[in-house]
Amino acid sequence: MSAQMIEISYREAVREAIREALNRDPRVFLMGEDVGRYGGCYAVSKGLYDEFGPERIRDAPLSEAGFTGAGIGAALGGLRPIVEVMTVNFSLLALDQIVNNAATLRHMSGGQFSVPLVIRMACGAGKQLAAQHSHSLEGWYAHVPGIKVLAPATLEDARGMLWSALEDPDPVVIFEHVMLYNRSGQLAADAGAVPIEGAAVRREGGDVTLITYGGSLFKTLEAADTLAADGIAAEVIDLRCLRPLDDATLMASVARTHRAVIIDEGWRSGSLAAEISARLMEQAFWELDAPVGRVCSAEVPIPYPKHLEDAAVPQTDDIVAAARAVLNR
Amino acid sequence: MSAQMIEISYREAVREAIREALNRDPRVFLMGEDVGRYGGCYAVSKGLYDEFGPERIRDAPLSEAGFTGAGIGAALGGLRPIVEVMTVNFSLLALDQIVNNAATLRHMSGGQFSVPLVIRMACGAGKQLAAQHSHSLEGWYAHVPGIKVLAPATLEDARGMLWSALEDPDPVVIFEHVMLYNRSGQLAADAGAVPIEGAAVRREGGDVTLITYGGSLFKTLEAADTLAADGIAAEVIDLRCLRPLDDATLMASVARTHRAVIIDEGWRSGSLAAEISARLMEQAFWELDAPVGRVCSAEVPIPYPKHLEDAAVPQTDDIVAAARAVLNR
Amino acid sequence: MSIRETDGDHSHLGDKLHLDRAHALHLLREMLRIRQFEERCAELYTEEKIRGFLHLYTGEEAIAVGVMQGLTGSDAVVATYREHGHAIARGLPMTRLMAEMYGKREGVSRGRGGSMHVFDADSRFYGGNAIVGGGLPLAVGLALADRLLGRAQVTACFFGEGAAAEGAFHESLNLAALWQLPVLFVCENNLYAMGTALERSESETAIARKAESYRIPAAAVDGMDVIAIEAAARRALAEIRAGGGPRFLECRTYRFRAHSMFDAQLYRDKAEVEAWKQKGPLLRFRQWLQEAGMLSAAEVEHLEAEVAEEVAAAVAFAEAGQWEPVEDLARDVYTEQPA
Amino acid sequence: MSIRETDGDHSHLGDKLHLDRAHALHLLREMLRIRQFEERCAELYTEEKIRGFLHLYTGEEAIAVGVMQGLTGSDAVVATYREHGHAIARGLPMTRLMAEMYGKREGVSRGRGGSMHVFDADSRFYGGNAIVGGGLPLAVGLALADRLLGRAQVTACFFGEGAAAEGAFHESLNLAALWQLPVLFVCENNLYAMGTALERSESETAIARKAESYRIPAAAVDGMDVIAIEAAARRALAEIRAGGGPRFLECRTYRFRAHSMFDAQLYRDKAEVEAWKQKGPLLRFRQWLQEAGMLSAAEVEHLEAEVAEEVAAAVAFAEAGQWEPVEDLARDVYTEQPA
Ligand SMILES: Cc1ncc(C[n+]2csc(CCOP(=O)(O)OP(=O)(O)O)c2C)c(N)n1
Ligand SMILES: Cc1ncc(C[n+]2csc(CCOP(=O)(O)OP(=O)(O)O)c2C)c(N)n1
Ligand SMILES: [Mg+2]
Ligand SMILES: [Mg+2]
Repeated sequence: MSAQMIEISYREAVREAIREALNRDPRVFLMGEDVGRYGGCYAVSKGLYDEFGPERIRDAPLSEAGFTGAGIGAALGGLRPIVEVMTVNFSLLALDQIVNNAATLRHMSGGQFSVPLVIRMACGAGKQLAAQHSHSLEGWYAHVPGIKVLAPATLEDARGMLWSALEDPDPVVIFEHVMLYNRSGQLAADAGAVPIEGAAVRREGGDVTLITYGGSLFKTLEAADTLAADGIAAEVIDLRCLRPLDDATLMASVARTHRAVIIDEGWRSGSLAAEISARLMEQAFWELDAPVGRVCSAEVPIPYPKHLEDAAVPQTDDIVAAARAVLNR
Repeated sequence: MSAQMIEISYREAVREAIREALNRDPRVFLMGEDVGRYGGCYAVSKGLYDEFGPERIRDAPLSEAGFTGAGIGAALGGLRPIVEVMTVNFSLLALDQIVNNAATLRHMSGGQFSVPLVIRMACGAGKQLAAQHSHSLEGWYAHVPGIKVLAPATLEDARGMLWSALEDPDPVVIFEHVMLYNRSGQLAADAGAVPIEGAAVRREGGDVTLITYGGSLFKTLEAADTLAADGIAAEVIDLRCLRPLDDATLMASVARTHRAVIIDEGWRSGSLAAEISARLMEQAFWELDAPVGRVCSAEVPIPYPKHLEDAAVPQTDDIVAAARAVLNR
Repeated sequence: MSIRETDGDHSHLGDKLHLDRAHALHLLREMLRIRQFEERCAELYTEEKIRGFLHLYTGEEAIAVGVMQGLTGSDAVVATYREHGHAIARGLPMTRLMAEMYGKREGVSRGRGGSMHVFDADSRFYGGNAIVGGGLPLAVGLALADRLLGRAQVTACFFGEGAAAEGAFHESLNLAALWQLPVLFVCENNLYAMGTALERSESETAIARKAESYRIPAAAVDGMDVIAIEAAARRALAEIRAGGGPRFLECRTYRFRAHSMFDAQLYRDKAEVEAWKQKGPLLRFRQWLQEAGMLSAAEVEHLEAEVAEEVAAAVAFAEAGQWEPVEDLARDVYTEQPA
Repeated sequence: MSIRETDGDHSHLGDKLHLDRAHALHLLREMLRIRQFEERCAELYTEEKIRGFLHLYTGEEAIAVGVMQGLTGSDAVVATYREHGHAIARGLPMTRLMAEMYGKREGVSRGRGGSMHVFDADSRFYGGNAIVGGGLPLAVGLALADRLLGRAQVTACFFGEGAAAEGAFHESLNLAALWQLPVLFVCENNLYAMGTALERSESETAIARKAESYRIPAAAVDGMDVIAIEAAARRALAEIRAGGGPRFLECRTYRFRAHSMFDAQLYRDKAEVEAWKQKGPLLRFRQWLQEAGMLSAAEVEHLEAEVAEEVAAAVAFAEAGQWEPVEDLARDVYTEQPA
């Protein structure tokens, strides 16, 4: 393993992952609105069109159901499509195809057909895009048997999850939080595929377990810093994979800390955080010294002005406060 | 209050509710696929077309996004539409309209516009309709701020919730479980509107709280009977309204029983049951003598054969077993 | 870009299609196999051997049979919940198809799909889709795969006229045309979507005309005339294989039975149904063959008996089948991967 | 059912429209108000006073202004995320519109919507929709309400040519035509959907032709020519009001600026943009008025100064506005009901 490191952004890490996949497997192609000539609405695929041409970097018309379904069909037909749905907000238009076709085909056909498809989408709030453009619906996707759901938060995962997802014979949905694209840092120059299962302990600590994923990871790590300054050692778990969930890592941590807070940008009621809380209830009840807390988004359509958007979605302060609350200090 | 009772089916109760609404308010109309000449795919609206004509019992082409969106527009325009989406399975095609328009318009417009729309849909498994026709996605809808979500299980609620929903200035989604339509029983001849908030204690008991709604209510009541035969007194709570949830009734019950099981036909991970479990965690943790249990659907696309369908969705035996498990007997 | 209307007189088509007797009998037999299979299914439904939704193709057999003649084994097929006819015409074994209707493990989809979800990898039969319009995007993708993989295959996509109102229809036709993909769209216009008559679901009732606004060449054909359909399909398929992009075929037909088994048919007149039955694809073709001296009454009887035997064997096969063990419920939700 | 193409020469339209000087100046002023408002918005975006997505209408002003002339106060309007022009032409106060851009409580949507979600109940301005195609079904429903309530109102629905590929477009046009609803569909065909050129998104690039397959009479008009648009809109609106059902207007236009503020415009040539700018709606109309002797250079200057003052006042109003208190975050998620 070479130790040579490069400075890279999350956006570039995703792009490198796509480039690698295109180079490694001729069956791979990228399809979505404005992925080609425009370079992707978040500039993820910038440059790839010139490098790989219009057949493999395929601009699709505004027709989310149509091209997502076409991605499913193409996967059935032997290709390895990467479908980019510009943002999760528009994926509602494609949800029927994902739930009723991609997720069911293998089981429903008695194992005859699999759908080796990867769907990427941007998600989350933070860019003042208001009610129709700020959804966090990862939890909905994580509800659906037949698909796997990933939420790369780190550069390693942004760089490494895609290839593993493409190698997976089943449909995989990857969420890229919009506030992560510009984050940059050091990554091994030869960074490659990473496993797409299992949560990761991003910071160890014995007092409280903070469970999160995606766009909230760095806020949570910041909160852990703040807590540390007050002598509270928070363990931070990055779920990475939202379906299936890695119960073992969660329970092992809670067995040590006996307290937990889940941080999730979804609306509180019916959030993914609820599922994790329920699992802690079921599998770690006797370990718990306090009820598990949740820091989620306020149950409102996300408003445009910064102060209201900030108030609506989980912030570092909210996480710190919630951790203190479960610790009673 | 007259005590005269009539024998009526759930289907007829819904039909009477629609008829009453059409008679009471000229702004009310019913719109959906095959609601008119066909009489509704579950025969709910049978006869109404002849009574009210094609303008008020409006057959829509196969275009779920189109006619649901049109329902939202019609509500904005001053009508009181009842949109029937044949089943929740097809509602995925209309979900963008519901989430991004119906649920957001009031907040996003700063309170200028409200959407007094009622959307009815059949839901659930049990009729051997297989993977694409057996969804229980009530939990997804209950996640969305801006809408209210109802699940009438009893004849009273089937008869009485619609009018209250129509009187509500905000969008209301009503789920009618397909296995309920043929149930019949006694209902007051003058039964009318009922409140659309608050859970109902359908059976009292001090040993364990069984929390459920919709299609699972009668299985749960049966389970309570079985448990009673063994000397276990189960309290059965019918949520009735899935958004907002009635925390007070739940917590009051658990404060008495100290044990709870949630029964929900949704897939387990990310189910509405998870949300309720999380709320019990948050609000009743210190009351609990055992972890809250969940009886949900297996995480599979629902298969066609009866034995597999039965195995996939919650059955009375599963509920009994889960209740025993939380009671340790 | 024009809509061709066939005139119903196809006496001249015989030689164009090399309509020799063997082929004619093949067509008749295929339609008869579908008809008898389904009539038996209706009985089995009453006996509660088959449950769930059962949508019969009775009256529309000429379409699946006619179109399938032009497909090769490596072409792909996408159909709807009314797909028994397509499955049979595509060559799926009637035994395993019947086992699927029962929900038995020996069924083509392991019994999990039932009537609405017939799948068969061997013959590239991709279902069996119970969401109206839901199969069209899949067909576009299958064709895209064939094109990008350099395979000269075609995807035939069947759907009802009701599906034409769905957004998925619009998006799929545009994609197929824009990318010039080898898809044959076959609209089975039986004039009703459940209880909704075409003129109450479409402002433009000539479905084939809709293809125009995507620049997809379209033809409207008598959906009761197996020869006309075969001819139109072969022509369209040849154009597609020659690289001409997608084609659209509207087949005007009628279902003789209820939409599904729960349908009182209040929305249409008995007389209308009767009138259409007189134009039935089996009836007419058999008469035509008999008049042309290609078929004797005795031969018809013989054929019917043979098919009845096949159907009986299918029922016996299904009856003898096993239920999938409950332990296998979650099998194949995901692909089992080597540990 | 035909598509009318205007020929661009509208010298004869003057009297048809009673194009007196006052009206001409009104049109010019309205376009100028939009132009200057938005140019100021672009600056404010750079200053980070306006955030989020900002989609400017620059170059397309003639459409909103032209169409709005034919609407009465009780008609309804549905627009997209590129709707500042429509809001201004519809008569929303520029002050409150600018406050909305800032996200201030004094904004038309209480500041919650920002650029993409402008609403105004008084003028029946129903947004401001950021889901492409998402507004079309709403327009159908609004028109349905008007029809069922016996109100002789029309709903004007604006959308880009990119929306024509979405299923919602298809479903909405069919519903409107099937039910003969009073909707004026106005397609602002600016040749690009973000970076996707029309010929890469539609197999049939003549958008107006698509209306044919729903039997909706359509016209294609020069979207840079405010007079032509007004004339075409008035004609269509008159037909709608006469009970003729929906009409479709394709306005061929161009956006002079980036799709939003994050767009390097790699997908189109600078020369192309420049060529279109020469056909700009303001430029041409001003020239035409000047040539026709209806407008002097001094008057132009005066007009521009007046509008600049209005824009400055709007900015001052927005600057002076308040932030909605955080405590009100959840207000109006649901209607507050009397307890
Ligand atoms: C998206 C969706 N909406 C509604 C239904 C219910 N449904 C099943 S078949 C059908 C009618 C379809 O008619 P058509 O497309 O003409 O096919 P046909 O049944 O006549 O063959 C309807 C409304 C469905 N399965 N999917
Ligand atoms: C359903 C949906 N998909 C994608 C987007 C992202 N998006 C916003 S505007 C736009 C282009 C729309 O083009 P067009 O309809 O031509 O309108 P224009 O912007 O040119 O006015 C896209 C792809 C969206 N807002 N909604
Ligand atoms: Mg039909
Ligand atoms: Mg455009």
